[in-house]
Amino acid sequence: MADRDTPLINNLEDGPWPSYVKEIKRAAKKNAAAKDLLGVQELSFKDKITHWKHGGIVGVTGYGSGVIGRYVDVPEEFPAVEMFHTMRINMPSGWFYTTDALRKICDIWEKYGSGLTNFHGSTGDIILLGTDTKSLQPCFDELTEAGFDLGGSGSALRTPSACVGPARCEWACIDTLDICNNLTQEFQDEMHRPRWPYKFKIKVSGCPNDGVAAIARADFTIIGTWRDSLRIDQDEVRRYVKNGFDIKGIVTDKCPTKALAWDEKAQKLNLRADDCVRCMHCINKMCKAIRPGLDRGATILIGGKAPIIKGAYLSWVLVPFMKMEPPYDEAKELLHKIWEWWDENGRTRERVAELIERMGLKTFLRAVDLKPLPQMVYRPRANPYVFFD
Amino acid sequence: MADRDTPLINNLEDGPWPSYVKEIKRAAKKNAAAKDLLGVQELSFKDKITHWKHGGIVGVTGYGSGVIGRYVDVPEEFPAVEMFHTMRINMPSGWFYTTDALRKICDIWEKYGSGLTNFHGSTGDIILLGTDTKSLQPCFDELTEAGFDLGGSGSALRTPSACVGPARCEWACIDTLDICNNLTQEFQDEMHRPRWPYKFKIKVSGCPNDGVAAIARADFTIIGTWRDSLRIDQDEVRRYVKNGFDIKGIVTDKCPTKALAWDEKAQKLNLRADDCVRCMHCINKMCKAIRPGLDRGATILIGGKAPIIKGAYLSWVLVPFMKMEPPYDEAKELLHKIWEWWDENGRTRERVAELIERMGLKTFLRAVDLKPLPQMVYRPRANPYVFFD
Amino acid sequence: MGKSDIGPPSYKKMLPAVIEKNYGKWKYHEITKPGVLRHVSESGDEVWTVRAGSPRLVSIDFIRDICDIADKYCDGKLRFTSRSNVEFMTPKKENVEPIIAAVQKLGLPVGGTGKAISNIVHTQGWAHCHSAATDSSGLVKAIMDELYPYFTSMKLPAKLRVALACCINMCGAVHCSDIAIVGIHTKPPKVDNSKVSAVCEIPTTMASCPTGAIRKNPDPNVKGLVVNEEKCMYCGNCFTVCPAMPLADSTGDGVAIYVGGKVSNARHTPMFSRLAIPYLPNNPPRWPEAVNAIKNIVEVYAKHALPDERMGEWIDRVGWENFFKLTGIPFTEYHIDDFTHGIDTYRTTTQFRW
Amino acid sequence: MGKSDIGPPSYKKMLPAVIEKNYGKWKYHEITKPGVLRHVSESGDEVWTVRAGSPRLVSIDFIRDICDIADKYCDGKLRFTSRSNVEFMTPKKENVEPIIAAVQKLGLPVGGTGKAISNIVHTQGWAHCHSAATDSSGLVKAIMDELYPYFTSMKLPAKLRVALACCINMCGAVHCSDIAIVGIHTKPPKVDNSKVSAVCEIPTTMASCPTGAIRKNPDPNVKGLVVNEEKCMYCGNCFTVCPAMPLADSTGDGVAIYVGGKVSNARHTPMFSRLAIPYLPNNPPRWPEAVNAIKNIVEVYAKHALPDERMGEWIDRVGWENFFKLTGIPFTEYHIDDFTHGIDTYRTTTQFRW
Ligand code: SRM
Ligand code: SRM
Ligand code: SRM
Ligand code: SRM
Ligand code: SF4
Ligand code: SF4
Ligand code: SF4
Ligand code: SF4
Ligand code: SF4
Ligand code: SF4
Ligand code: SF4
Ligand code: SF4
Repeated sequence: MADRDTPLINNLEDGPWPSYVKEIKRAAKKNAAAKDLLGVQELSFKDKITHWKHGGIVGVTGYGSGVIGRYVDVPEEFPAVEMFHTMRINMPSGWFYTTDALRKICDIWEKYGSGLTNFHGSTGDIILLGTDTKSLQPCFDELTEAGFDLGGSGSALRTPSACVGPARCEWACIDTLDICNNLTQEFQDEMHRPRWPYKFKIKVSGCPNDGVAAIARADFTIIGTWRDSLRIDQDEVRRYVKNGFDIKGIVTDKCPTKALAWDEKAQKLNLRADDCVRCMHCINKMCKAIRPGLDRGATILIGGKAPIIKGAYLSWVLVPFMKMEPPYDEAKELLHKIWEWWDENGRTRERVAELIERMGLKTFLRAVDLKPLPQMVYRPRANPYVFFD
Repeated sequence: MADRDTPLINNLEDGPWPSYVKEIKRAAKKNAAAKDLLGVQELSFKDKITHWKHGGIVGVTGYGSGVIGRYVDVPEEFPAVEMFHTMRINMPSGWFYTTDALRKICDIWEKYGSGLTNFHGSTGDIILLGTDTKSLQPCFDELTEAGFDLGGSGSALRTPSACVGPARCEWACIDTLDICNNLTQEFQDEMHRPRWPYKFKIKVSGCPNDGVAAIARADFTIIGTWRDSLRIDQDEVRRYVKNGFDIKGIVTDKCPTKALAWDEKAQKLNLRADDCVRCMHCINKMCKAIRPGLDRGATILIGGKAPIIKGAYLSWVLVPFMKMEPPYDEAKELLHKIWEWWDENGRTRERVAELIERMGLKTFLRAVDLKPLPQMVYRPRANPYVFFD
Repeated sequence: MGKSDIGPPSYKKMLPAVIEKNYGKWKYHEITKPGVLRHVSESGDEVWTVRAGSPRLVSIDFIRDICDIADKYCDGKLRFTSRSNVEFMTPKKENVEPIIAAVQKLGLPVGGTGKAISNIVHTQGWAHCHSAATDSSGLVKAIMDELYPYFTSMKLPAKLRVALACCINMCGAVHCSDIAIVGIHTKPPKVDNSKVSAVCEIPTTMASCPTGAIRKNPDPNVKGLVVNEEKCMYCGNCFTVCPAMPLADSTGDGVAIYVGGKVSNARHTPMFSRLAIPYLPNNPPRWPEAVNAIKNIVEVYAKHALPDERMGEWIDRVGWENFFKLTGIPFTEYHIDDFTHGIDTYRTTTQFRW
Repeated sequence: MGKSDIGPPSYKKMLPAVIEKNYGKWKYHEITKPGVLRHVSESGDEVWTVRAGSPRLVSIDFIRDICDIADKYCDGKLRFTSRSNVEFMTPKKENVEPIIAAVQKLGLPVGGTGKAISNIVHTQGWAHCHSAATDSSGLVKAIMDELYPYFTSMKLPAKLRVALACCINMCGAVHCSDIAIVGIHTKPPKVDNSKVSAVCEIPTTMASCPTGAIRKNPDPNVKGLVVNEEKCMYCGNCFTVCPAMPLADSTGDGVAIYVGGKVSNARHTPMFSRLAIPYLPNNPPRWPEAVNAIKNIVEVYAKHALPDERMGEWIDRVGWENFFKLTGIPFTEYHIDDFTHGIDTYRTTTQFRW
């Protein structure tokens, strides 16, 4: 198909932001499926509807997940994308790569697929975008030879992800990359063989800034934090102030609990450590002077997810503080308890948060052997409908 | 029954707070039912359960409400309270009385009832506590002769109430007493002849301090407010400050929208009038210097109620601003529309807030001809489950 | 048959002269001492108010007593407040002390203004209601005897509104009080099937249960109902519509304490009271467990809250974690909301105190 | 058959040397200019990062291009961020400008750091998903062409996170973004009863509907389903489980815009995004209605928010009344939540702005 046939999408080659249409065209030069994808895109732009159909079940031997089947609804017109499955390839923690590894993936995908990809899918996988059923197995075999494996899909554990953490961030309170990698390796079976009521996601952020949005989109949210006082270097504080930094306007006024006060006379930043809720703001604003404490671990939260079916959930505090040291047995045990309870009680397509809502947090806490704590709630109940037993 | 027979309740004759037991005993001197009530109280203190049974339907001719039937469950032991009904007498707005009026009620109640009473019941009525079925009608007849009528009960309009308002409060933005009296007179039929799905309450507070807790316990909540800027007398402000009043700590820091700022240099209290949400705090703290604005009316809110059945509700903003001038036609029309919709759609024992929740605020707003406004909500929806039509 | 639908007498006939004259013209007020208000009008007039506590459940002789005071000092007019206190009003400053003396002679406290605990809004209890899970006037008396000094002084950080309801129907504005005391059942209703079909409407009764715990008796020989006890949270709604399902229980009934509610819009928006103590036993005549628990909460609040901070605003600032820590009240699974909107109370942030 | 369950390669093999050496030892950082970070270690080492925008949907040649840069300046290592940007890291300050030049030569912008609009988290759209109610890469391109200057500079009050999902399944953290663009259907599914019984499980399909809008076809001759159109809010959940119920519609499909969400715990707790604009039409290739609406919201925010105020924090301060007033967006009944927890959003106070 020649360029002149896609006037609508061609329009998107212009403009300052890098153009995905150009990218498809680059791939289209070498690959028929990529070329047909241009046509399908153009058709959708014209019709204003999608032209993809539900995927059937396709995959590689021994796996129940990692591949999303996809078929075009106008195969006569676009035979090269009659099948256009994606493969989800589990990225290394923190999305670090050697160029060697990347080039290997490119070469394999040039051989077996459309040559199009997402770096990365929004769960975190490398998305290899578009191939046919027969190419899946050989492509997979070569990928594993190159050291890569499939990620999750379907009613399984999904590919865990982690922020850059200790690799390049001074605020990481936990080793996000190691936790992510360790849990991923531990739960290969849970990821590759769907057997749960629905999907389950784990994400790891090194601090409450939550660089992988774990609280919004992970069923099991691990966020680094500390239990002692944050560390203040008063000399550095004074340096900030001397340089004209509006410490009151930018920092102390914005502390959510007003735990900080700048003593102008003593030229000292005072902290009521008990009232610090570790929001990160003062640290974010004065990273040379204020740093997280040293007694570090993670807050574990449960239940984050998108709106389908009962509405979106942000994760809820489950364990205010958990030490996070390899081999992370406490976290793993907790995961096993959660999965067991969910597997036993969950309905089809019921995420763990929805099940907790349906059966009650109390029931859930008992099932996973956790004590109720005020940190789990913003506030106690207002209604008098208490079940005593 | 002699004093020695009620050791448990006798204990409550001691202590600094005035004793209701002493009051019952005062009445018991003249009245057998009051005397038996002492015994019933003692029995309940012993058994730790109530000894009253469900009331049957009792009342006065032509009325379906105003009387609560009550029977003791041990009539053999306490025959004088076999029947112990209460009569709810509609108080004058603001609970103002002449001693003449009060004495008349006392005399009538001495004749027909136990001589015990609540000034007042928590809806606001005078509660005449304890009489038998045959006394109801003559008692009622004498009360109406004296200028008093029954209040509401059952699935009817309940006795409206109002704070002291313009009678003795400088902050009243509406004539609470007149509104309350006018609506009560207008809706006598709705009050005395239950025909709705459930009860319906109206309360009127003169300002957002909400002295009758209208927002928590009235289906139709009328709260005085103003649309222009609050009035600041800068001279008086300066006087406060000169006298050592911590205007920053007590007032400006506590303004919920930080609409106020004290300019130390100019010795002036600055207001961003658009940001004042009329919370009353600054006025409460400096009533000589700050007063409500002059373009006055009411915010109408809907749905406040106690927990049964779906949980407690605080009233929701329905009409941000309504001018309140006699004969209050706009409010009355709105009430009629609400009642009509509720009457048509409500299930038995379904308060109007519960119905709105079940059918949707949108449906309700359409039914009562009100436009959706951002003032009605704290925030728009987060979920994407929008019904378009 | 006499008159009908005459409605209440007009308030206009009931107003003291100084009030009638200055109606809507008040300019400012001050609290000259606990229980005494001075309102000044734009006309220059002033009215003095003396506020007296009342047990609410009173005899007609009590009413006559206060009428005597009003006749003597207030031109035969008086009023009650929305919290059942009595207010004596006079334009004459010199009447204030005599009124106070007369009130105190009756054994009534003067106070309840400003940063005080005013009268407890309450309900019928064992004195009149079939639904009561605790007593009302008795428990109120026991509490107010202890909190008395807070009524007659103004030494709290802010107003502290206490309310009591003898069952979860929560007559009164109980659910939005600084401290709410609520009578609760903790045992399911005992169905009296011999009466059910006679005195209750079966479908209405089944429908009344918020949790769907009530079913037709599965035994075809028994005409009646059964309660799935696991699903029952003792709300008593079935009993309201069906007398054959009483919940009252000597050992199971008791009180729960909720805190931090308010209705005024001052500073913080209105708030519901929230569960502090799930259950304390009924222990008449003095309910020591409940009274001590309440006193403790008041004292911890008085010690820690900043000026003008209502109970709920204080807790908002220091966090519920600290409320439980400072009061020593244990946090239990009962505190976690599992009713319809429960999940909205779950903490969706890493912000909390240890 | 080859290997199985080997999992991802270890990140350890992928780290640049300076990162391996200073792992966990970083002390502080600064943003030296848009898109350039300098992290300093306790060891005294430093690492410079250049962040480049990417369209995410790329060819393998794109990957090879960036690998070339990494090979030249970064010892053959690079990383991607959680928002699909590419990061080139080097311990050598002198490499920074050459990297920037090389990146720009590829047509990629450098930026996305600090008080900027970073890359739009997005999804498959018409390029791959059967569920899409709008396109994703195309709409993102149209938006980012307009918002480009906010990517390459740091002139906003705070970070502004934009995310886009092509249907309300909301792949991505869309529901907690400063600005969320969501593809929506506005017409009920068209049931293809000729296929239903062949390709769908009838009970599962009926159960999938959150509002219970799906019933068995009442006509005994038709084996299939009907949708009660009044009860349908076009969520597409039925389509997910039953391909015979497509919702895609040329004129009905479009986008909604939600604003004010965040996930970080900095200052304000995490918040959901909330409905700003219920519906804008699909108008490819440039979606002018949606793009202009987003630009307007960004500009109003940029003008009115205080420093360090995220979108939601700004709205929190000025009130939603003002958000609608300042942006000129009409408030409609669609904005009022009528789903399960809707009533928790209704205003229970007299506090509001006119
Ligand atoms: C007499 C009464 C109205 C009536 O019609 O009866 C009344 C009268 C006054 N109230 Fe009130 N309020 C009265 C019930 C209420 C209620 C309702 C209730 O308690 O159930 C509230 C809402 C309480 C709540 O939020 O839970 C109420 C919230 C206020 C406030 C706001 C306090 C706050 O900061 O939240 C003020 C302002 C203040 O005190 O600074 C106020 C102020 C006042 C002033 C100063 C108004 C004035 O200028 O005259 C009056 C005397 C105050 C005092 O007692 O210190 N009044 N006031 C009520 C007295 C009840 C009593 O016997 O104690
Ligand atoms: C007398 C009074 C309590 C008091 O001692 O002050 C009272 C007493 C009763 N209330 Fe009430 N309610 C009283 C004010 C209230 C209030 C407060 C108010 O009106 O401001 C409320 C909370 C506001 C509200 O309506 O939501 C209230 C909420 C209830 C409820 C729960 C209604 C709900 O929708 O949640 C019930 C249960 C019912 O209606 O079945 C109830 C039911 C009852 C019944 C009729 C018991 C029953 O189930 O049939 C009580 C009769 C007691 C008796 O034997 O005398 N009462 N009730 C109050 C009326 C006196 C008066 O007329 O002045
Ligand atoms: C590289 C990355 C982590 C990763 O593993 O990939 C990252 C890196 C940094 N983040 Fe972030 N954040 C990254 C995603 C996030 C996310 C998640 C997201 O965007 O989906 C969030 C939550 C956003 C939200 O709330 O919606 C996030 C919230 C923050 C915050 C809190 C901002 C706030 O005030 O709410 C900071 C602190 C700050 O910037 O002052 C921060 C600060 C930082 C610092 C300064 C941390 C450090 O010391 O190195 C890093 C460079 C900042 C910069 O870009 O200006 N990072 N950061 C992610 C870059 C994404 C991108 O390409 O733009
Ligand atoms: C590829 C990806 C979008 C992207 O372009 O980045 C994606 C694509 C699909 N998602 Fe997703 N989801 C993707 C990340 C997400 C995320 C974000 C995340 O994981 O952090 C979410 C929100 C978080 C969550 O899980 O709640 C997400 C929430 C959903 C949902 C709603 C689930 C819910 O419980 O609310 C569905 C619907 C479903 O499962 O039936 C869904 C379903 C789908 C399906 C499988 C469509 C379907 O109904 O079968 C999409 C296949 C598209 C295709 O043709 O390729 N996808 N999906 C993301 C996975 C890439 C990767 O592996 O890296
Ligand atoms: S989440 Fe925290 S630790 Fe992780 S990259 Fe962001 S700021 Fe650093
Ligand atoms: S981290 Fe947040 S809560 Fe703690 S002191 Fe700093 S600004 Fe305050
Ligand atoms: S509610 Fe307002 S107007 Fe009414 S008495 Fe209280 S302060 Fe005065
Ligand atoms: S009334 Fe309330 S909101 Fe208005 S200026 Fe005063 S303190 Fe602020
Ligand atoms: S609260 Fe319950 S027990 Fe008390 S009076 Fe009201 S209905 Fe009766
Ligand atoms: S007490 Fe309440 S929950 Fe229990 S059976 Fe009766 S109505 Fe149902
Ligand atoms: S958001 Fe919807 S349409 Fe877009 S990729 Fe996810 S499931 Fe598909
Ligand atoms: S689109 Fe959603 S609401 Fe409509 S029928 Fe399907 S599942 Fe039900």
